[in-house]
Amino acid sequence: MKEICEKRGNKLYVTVPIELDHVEADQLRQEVERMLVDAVIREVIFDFRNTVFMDSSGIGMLMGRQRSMQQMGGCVRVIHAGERIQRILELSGVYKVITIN
Amino acid sequence: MKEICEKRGNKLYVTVPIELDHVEADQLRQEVERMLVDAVIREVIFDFRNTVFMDSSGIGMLMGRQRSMQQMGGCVRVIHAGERIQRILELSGVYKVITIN
Amino acid sequence: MEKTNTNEMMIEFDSYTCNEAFARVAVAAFCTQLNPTLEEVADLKTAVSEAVTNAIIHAYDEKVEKIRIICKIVAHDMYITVIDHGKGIPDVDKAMEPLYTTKPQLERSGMGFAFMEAFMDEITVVSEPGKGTQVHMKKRVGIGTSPFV
Amino acid sequence: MEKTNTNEMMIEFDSYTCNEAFARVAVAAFCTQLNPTLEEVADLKTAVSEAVTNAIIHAYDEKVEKIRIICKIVAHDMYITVIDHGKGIPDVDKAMEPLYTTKPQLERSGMGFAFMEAFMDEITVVSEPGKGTQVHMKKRVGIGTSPFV
Ligand SMILES: Nc1ncnc2c1ncn2[C@@H]1O[C@H](COP(=O)(O)OP(=O)(O)O)[C@@H](O)[C@H]1O
Ligand SMILES: Nc1ncnc2c1ncn2[C@@H]1O[C@H](COP(=O)(O)OP(=O)(O)O)[C@@H](O)[C@H]1O
Repeated sequence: MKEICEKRGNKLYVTVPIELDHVEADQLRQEVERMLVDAVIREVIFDFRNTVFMDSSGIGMLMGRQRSMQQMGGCVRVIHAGERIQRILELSGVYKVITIN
Repeated sequence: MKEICEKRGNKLYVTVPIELDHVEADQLRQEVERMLVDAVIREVIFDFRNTVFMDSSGIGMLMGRQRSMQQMGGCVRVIHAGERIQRILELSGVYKVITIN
Repeated sequence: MEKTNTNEMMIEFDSYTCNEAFARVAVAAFCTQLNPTLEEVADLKTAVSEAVTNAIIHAYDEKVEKIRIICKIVAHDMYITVIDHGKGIPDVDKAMEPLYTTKPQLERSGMGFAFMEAFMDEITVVSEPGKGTQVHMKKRVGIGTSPFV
Repeated sequence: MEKTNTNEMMIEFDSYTCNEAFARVAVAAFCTQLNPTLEEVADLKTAVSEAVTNAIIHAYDEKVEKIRIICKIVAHDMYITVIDHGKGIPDVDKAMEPLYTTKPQLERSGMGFAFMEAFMDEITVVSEPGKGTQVHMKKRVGIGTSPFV
């Protein structure tokens, strides 16, 4: 199975699943938080290239990671978000605190 | 929209839909029977290359066309059936009266 | 995931032919939690399609009434019951014989029950004329994978 | 196809998180008869996902109870009602405010109702503390195509 999280330098790349719902958001949160315990990470980068579905559980997960990272002086970034995902990110207002693309 | 039935010489090529269920079988029957009214057709060839689902409604439709064609001295053939479709054709016994591939 | 190994759902819908596809997709979606093979999904979809088509064509003679499907997952066993309140089957054994059909004019092949038997592990048909029919089916799905961990 | 322009279905399922995906796929499968755009299907799926997740997390506090979804198609209007018999909402207006959530510890964003409002044409929430909640939604789907011919 391909790893969901991949550390490159002090960046953590996260491959967001095809459908980012409540179940998947919970799983991503756990995976990312586990990585943050052991490693020095300055930026968590969520790669949405495969993602076609997201609901507000995904927003909660992103906001939660943004809070974690902020406490450690780091940040969160979203890359490769398709049109629909971008629209949802805008709707939710997360673009105010999270860099998109 | 692509035509379901295409006449080439005295053969009628029928493109079977992705899912050949009760609804689609009824529609295919109507289309084929309409073609048989006007044209001299010796062989009806059902092309299953796109088809991933078939149930016994599809079997009934094939048997019905076989009967129509037999009355006119013609026949029915099935081509490009995938593994699952072949298994269903075998299970149903239609291969006894209809040429497959 | 959840600390249990049963999960149940029920769907009820009008006996329109366009709901045949809905019914089999719904059952297939429900069974994904068992990590089924593509083959197993296709088997379930075919069996559901047969039972639902029978309810529409035979039980209700294409009048619009309700069809109900109950699905239950217990460990790796998928239980499916398709219920109608239509005209019922006078002789279930005879109905289940391959090639037997009471609607040859509609080009029914008489292979519906034969397909359900072929693609599921178990099938039991309970029917009473004037009351309706219940088709109970069972299939083991996704063996070799553990869904509820 | 059928000589009517209404079609109805109901699904009922255990409030397991793995049934969230089942619920939205079932609703999406039911609406295909309207020839929806991909965008419209995604809108419906998101709205259903929000309402079902709320029933699981908020109404039942992750205990296993039943969730029911009723879908009705009338011409091009898709009506969806999501029903739970959980703890209910004391102040619906407040609950519907964007960013309001009673479960920040579970990383809820408080955007569930806001998304339902954004992706559906209409939403009405009926709730009684101790009795449960009904979320009624409506969306016009597949305009420019005629599904029932
Ligand atoms: N739900 C039902 N209600 C009433 N009769 C049924 C039902 N299902 C099956 N039957 C009867 O059993 C016969 C055999 O069914 P089946 O094997 O599915 O073949 P087919 O649907 O092609 O006729 C049908 O022709 C019909 O008479
Ligand atoms: N079905 C429900 N039963 C009980 N309370 C609910 C239900 N749906 C929503 N709520 C309440 O409304 C609040 C806002 O819901 P929502 O906008 O979906 O945001 P979130 O789910 O992120 O909290 C929830 O935090 C909860 O208190």
